Amino acid sequence: TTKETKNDQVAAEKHDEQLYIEVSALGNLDYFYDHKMGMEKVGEELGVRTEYVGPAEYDMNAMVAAFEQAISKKPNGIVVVGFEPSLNSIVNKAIAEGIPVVTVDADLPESNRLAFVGTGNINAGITGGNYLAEAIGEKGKVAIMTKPGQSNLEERVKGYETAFTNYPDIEVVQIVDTQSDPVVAAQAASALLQKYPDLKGIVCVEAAGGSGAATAVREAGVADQVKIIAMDRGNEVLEAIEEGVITASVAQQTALMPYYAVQILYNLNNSNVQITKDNAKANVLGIPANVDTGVIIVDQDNNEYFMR
Amino acid sequence: MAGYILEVKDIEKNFPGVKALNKVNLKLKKGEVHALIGENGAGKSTLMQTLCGIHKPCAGNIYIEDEQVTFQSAQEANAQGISIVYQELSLVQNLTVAENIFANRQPVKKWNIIDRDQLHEDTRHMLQLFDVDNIKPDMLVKELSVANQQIIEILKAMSLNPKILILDEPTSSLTEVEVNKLFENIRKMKNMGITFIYISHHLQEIFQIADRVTILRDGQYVCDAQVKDIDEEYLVKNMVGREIKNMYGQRTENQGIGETILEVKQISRKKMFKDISFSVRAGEIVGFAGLVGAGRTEVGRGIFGAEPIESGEIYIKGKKVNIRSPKDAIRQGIGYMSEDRKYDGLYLNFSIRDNFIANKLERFTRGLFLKDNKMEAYAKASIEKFSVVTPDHTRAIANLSGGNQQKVMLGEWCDIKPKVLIVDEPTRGVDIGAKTEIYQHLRNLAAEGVAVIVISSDLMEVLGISDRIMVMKSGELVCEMDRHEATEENVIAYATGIALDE
Amino acid sequence: MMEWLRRMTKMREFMIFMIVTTIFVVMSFASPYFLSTANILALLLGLSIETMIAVAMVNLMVSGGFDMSVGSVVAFSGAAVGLLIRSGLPVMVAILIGIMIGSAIGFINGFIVSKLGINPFVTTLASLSIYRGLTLILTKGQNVTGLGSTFKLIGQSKILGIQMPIWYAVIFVIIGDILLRKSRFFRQNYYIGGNEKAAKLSGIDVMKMKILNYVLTGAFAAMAGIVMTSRLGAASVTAGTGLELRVITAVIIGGASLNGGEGTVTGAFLGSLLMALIINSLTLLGVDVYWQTFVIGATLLLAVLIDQYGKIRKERKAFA
Amino acid sequence: MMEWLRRMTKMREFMIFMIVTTIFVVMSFASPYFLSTANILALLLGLSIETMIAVAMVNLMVSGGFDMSVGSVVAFSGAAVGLLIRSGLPVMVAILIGIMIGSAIGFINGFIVSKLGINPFVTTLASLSIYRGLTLILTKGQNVTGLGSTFKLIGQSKILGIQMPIWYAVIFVIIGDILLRKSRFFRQNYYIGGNEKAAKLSGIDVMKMKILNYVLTGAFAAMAGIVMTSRLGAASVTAGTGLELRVITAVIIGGASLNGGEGTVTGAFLGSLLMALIINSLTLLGVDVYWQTFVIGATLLLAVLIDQYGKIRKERKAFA
Ligand SMILES: Nc1ncnc2c1ncn2[C@@H]1O[C@H](COP(=O)(O)OP(=O)(O)OP(=O)(O)O)[C@@H](O)[C@H]1O
Ligand SMILES: Nc1ncnc2c1ncn2[C@@H]1O[C@H](COP(=O)(O)OP(=O)(O)OP(=O)(O)O)[C@@H](O)[C@H]1O
Ligand SMILES: [Mg+2]
Ligand SMILES: [Mg+2]
Repeated sequence: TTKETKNDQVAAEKHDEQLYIEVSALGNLDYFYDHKMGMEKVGEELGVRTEYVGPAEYDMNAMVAAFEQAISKKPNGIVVVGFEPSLNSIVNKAIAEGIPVVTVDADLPESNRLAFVGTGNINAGITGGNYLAEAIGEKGKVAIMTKPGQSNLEERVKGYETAFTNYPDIEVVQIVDTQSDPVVAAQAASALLQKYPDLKGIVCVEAAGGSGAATAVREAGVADQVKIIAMDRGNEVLEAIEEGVITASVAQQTALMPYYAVQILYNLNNSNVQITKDNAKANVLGIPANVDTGVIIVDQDNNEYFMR
Repeated sequence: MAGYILEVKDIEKNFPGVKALNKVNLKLKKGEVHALIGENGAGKSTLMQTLCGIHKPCAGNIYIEDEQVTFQSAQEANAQGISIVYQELSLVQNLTVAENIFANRQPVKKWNIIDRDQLHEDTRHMLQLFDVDNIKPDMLVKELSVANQQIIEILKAMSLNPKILILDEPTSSLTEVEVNKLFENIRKMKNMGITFIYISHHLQEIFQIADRVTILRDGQYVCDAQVKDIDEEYLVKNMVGREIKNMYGQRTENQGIGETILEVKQISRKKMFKDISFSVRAGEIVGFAGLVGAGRTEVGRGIFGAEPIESGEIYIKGKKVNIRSPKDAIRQGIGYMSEDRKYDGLYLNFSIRDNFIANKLERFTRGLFLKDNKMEAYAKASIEKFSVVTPDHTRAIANLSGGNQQKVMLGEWCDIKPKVLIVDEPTRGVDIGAKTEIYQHLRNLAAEGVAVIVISSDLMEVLGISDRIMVMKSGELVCEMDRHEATEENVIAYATGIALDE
Repeated sequence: MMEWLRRMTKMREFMIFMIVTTIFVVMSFASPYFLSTANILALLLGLSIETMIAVAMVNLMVSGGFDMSVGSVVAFSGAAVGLLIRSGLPVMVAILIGIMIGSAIGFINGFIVSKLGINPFVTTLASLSIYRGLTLILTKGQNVTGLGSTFKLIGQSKILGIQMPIWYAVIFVIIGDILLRKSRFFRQNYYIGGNEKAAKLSGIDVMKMKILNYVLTGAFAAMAGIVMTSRLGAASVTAGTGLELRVITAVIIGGASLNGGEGTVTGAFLGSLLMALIINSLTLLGVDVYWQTFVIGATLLLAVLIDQYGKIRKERKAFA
Repeated sequence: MMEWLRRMTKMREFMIFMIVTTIFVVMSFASPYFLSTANILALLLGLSIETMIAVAMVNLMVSGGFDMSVGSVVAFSGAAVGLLIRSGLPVMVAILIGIMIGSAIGFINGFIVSKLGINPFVTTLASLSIYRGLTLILTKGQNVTGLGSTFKLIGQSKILGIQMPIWYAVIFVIIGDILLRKSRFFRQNYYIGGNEKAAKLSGIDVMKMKILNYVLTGAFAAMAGIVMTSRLGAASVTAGTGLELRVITAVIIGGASLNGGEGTVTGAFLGSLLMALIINSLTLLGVDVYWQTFVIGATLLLAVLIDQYGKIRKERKAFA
């Protein structure tokens, strides 16, 4: 079959001619620093070329354009952040052209991608939710700060809500919009603090929310009463944790995602674990289908190790 | 050479494809009113703008009191005591009268904070020079009529306390009343030792106010003379290069006046005009006279649908028509040429061609599309027909001289094949030669059976061209006269209301 | 022939065309992937959605109008069509309704701007928010998937190996260019943009034209939204965010101005192409994302500077 | 007194003021928390950064200018000052350098727009990209923290129980309003925006003023960025994204126009206040997030519609 010949061909290639590309979006965000780092690291270790491409903003059309261009380079594998089902077609196109694709961070289960590496946003939300529940004694009013419409954030919100269903005394009173801007977030959080004097917790599912909520809480002088759970490991979040304004942050081991995704793609191309007598004929790929990279809670205990 | 306050020697100025000034000389004696005349595009405005530091001359020198000067900006010229009333209004529409007159020279208190009271006081003081009590210092300029704007422009230049004041066609939209006020002021200032350069296409004004005159033709100096030694014929001959007799033309003998084309019944618009009724017949030229602000323009625009009419009816060839927009009016065969070419008459950034065809695109359309060669041929023919001075039809209209812009606008409207044509101040800024041609165009239209309405502040023009004359005052039609009964005196009497008091 | 060449070089589009060509040549040496059919097609495909909108936008801007809401209309119409298809409506009917929605939004914008006289910037910025909001409300923040294969044909099928959106864009550009430059009807927009008051006196129905221009912009944005949804196979709630600025920039680079009265469809297309080319090149050259944002801005500036320099030099020559 | 009242109601700002007041009254009934000192202060605090920029922006827009890059300048100056402080520079020196950077960016924008004659929209949109990119490059995409407590005093300390950014904004608005309305120097901008040619003829150094306006806008954006960084306690690389559109909208609502020649600082402040008020109200009323985007747009539109209606009615009266 074509796959077999391709594998042989690739195996014959020198390592340093192999190319693995990660396609993403939102490249401007602090968060994707880890993605880039993971790609670089795995490239170094395996001795292959890696690239990280994609638009700076959340723009699926541009991301698909970047994907198309990645395909035109005929790489040995593509790692993609599966932000939205609107990426399904392009992933399938790459697969159809014989380029293996692994999703990271957010999955595209309906596509033909070979594997997914990540924690999943719902999981991150659940972990954060459980932590907050414990921190506030499993009861009280809680608000959520997000930017509506972005699917990864929608999932995290869902995760939090799912977690809170296990705590009947916790009430999600309101979901507010940060517009991804810390000043707007601070303004919204201030209003929340006015409206709910007995608010126990604020959870933020994107980076601007943490900074904004922390500012509002600090300015209102209610840091000991309102617990904030932030997202990710931005420096300002870590500093606020140290200061005691933010209680904890849900960090993913993000760098591991592209790292293991490329490992999978590399193994697919270069190694041949004999799961069957003939993997290709048996339609067995010989790679893991799902890798969970896990989440970590950053709080005052371990905060110092995360600073960059 | 001594004794001249300003002397211009062999000035040259080129624009792309145009030699606007070619070795021009001009000598000004202190305290005189020096008229500068010439055909449209002769280079008068260009010469004045080189004197004011707006254009840099390509060659030649300027001397003020025997000292050579070069100006880098208008401000430097101002500092040397030269100020100018521009031919094209240069006011800031969104600012008040006071702030326009004292643009960037507002009186200030501590910290450079504008002293509003003082500013308004100074402005009232200036406004008194023209006795215009309907203009208040805090009115916005955009609320004023064109004529009043022109007065503001003049006051602005006067307020600079210049040594030399240049007036580039200051009276192009003023009526006699304001012109006389202007002359009074000029004489007063002249007695204070101020020198004037006065540009106008109204040649009789030269004899009223000027001491000496310099004539330009095609960017070249022709001659200069003491006004008292010459007559109008001399001016015209040197300006145009030929004699002009009977400028307003003559109704062709056998041309009869036909059926009634336009009939207006009792049209009114609040605060603008009231109960206006009149009719115009085929082949007839009807003139509208009146003082500034009498509402003639508003009536014209009302009939054309450019502004709403609140009551009354309009009939074309006996059929009642409902005109809600200029589009309807044009479809009914009515044309209206604006009095303000810069504001709503022309597309200044567009080419001459695109301006000529603006109101008759259908004519150059085959199927859906415009035909380039047809448009070009038409533009070339129109330039010829209306003797527009320009290298070619692709020039932006903004680069034409004022009078030539006016000719393009008139050409645009004369050629829509109208039943009724309303022209508002048709010869504003047009030289005497071109005026003759314009009157001939209007007469030709009439001869073809068009009903022509001429709105004009130039009384001689109204008297000269009209078969019948309407006089308006404060929004009302006060009198209708036949060509033979109308004289300067009785039209003014009706326009000012003196006739009614009797 | 010489005459034709002389006239060509005088056109505003010429400089942009030269800049685009230069980038093409440089890039074909700099990157082996650049000139591959796959890359060129990917480039054109990525650019097609914006180009479709740019065609309508340049017409609107020629008349002195301005529309910030196109990005939201893209998302809203895409989502609406997606939901309609999912609700069981035939694909063609859903698409027609989608285009009608876009037109209706355009009509409302146009009505508010020209009849009520509200500033177009504020009006369409309000629309931007309103229709983005409606998209969120309608979809409950979830992307709309499961649109079936018939619908996907619109954006994913190919003719002569070229994907449909490219064909649409090409057709839009060619027809749009001819209509805007040559047709009497659309020529009226230049007059309106040149001097609205004079245009009214010239017998142009200014109000009607202005509203129509907004309607067209809305309709084209809707079509672009539908094509994009079909191409991606799902309606994204965040689709078209920031699109308006990119389209307006492209149109201005192509020779239009915010004051109206100038601009051509070819120019708008070249402007879009230039912007897409810059991004494509940066990706191919493997420029770091952080640098990308910087380089995009710098190249944009450089392009308009070169363009301006060309214009000034030409004027100088004319004077000499 | 009557005269004063008559003049008041004729002012463009009056309608916006009435609308803002109406929202205040309605909200004080609708939500018991609204009129609390804490909420009002929080509202003002949230609005202070934008207001600081709006003061400079209205001055720029009066002169017919336009600046899309302020959001990026906010981020860039904040990050630069943060890095400088971390590198051990004294806080005051770092702040001064930050403001100088903002001024320099403004100078470059102004130079390109007025000396080289490039469209301000494209120029400042390029700047937006360039300085956002530089921010990312400089910080390697990481927010800058560890700024120390001295620096934080600028944005976090209080006088009379009111946090500093509010004081800054109040001072900016009052001084800005007086200068723009009353001082001969800034008054020049109305002439430039109203009729650039006429302004030049009146002896105004148009070029110099235009560049200065951009410099001021850059400098004010930098100050806003520094205050914001101090208030948040960290320089955020994404700070100020989309800020330019909010500021420009506020300024236009307050009576300025894209064509120049009109606008006041008070108007710009009221415009900012209106926008902030809308967001605050929506949160207090507990409007669903998905609805918020929609309601913001709808309220914005409603506000300008009411405003326009007021203007038309006044004109009618004037004619009667
Ligand atoms: N900025 C310009 N660019 C190109 N040509 C110009 C420019 N200004 C004037 N011209 C040309 O220079 C010539 C002289 O124009 P000018 O305005 O000085 O005439 P004028 O004597 O004032 O005429 P008018 O009586 O009509 O006002 C005209 O042919 C005109 O087309
Ligand atoms: N745009 C405007 N805003 C306010 N008032 C105006 C406006 N245009 C004209 N007017 C006023 O309406 C009245 C009638 O003006 P109109 O222009 O019809 O008079 P006219 O007889 O044509 O005189 P002229 O055109 O020479 O000023 C005048 O008092 C004028 O000041
Ligand atoms: Mg002249
Ligand atoms: Mg008139």
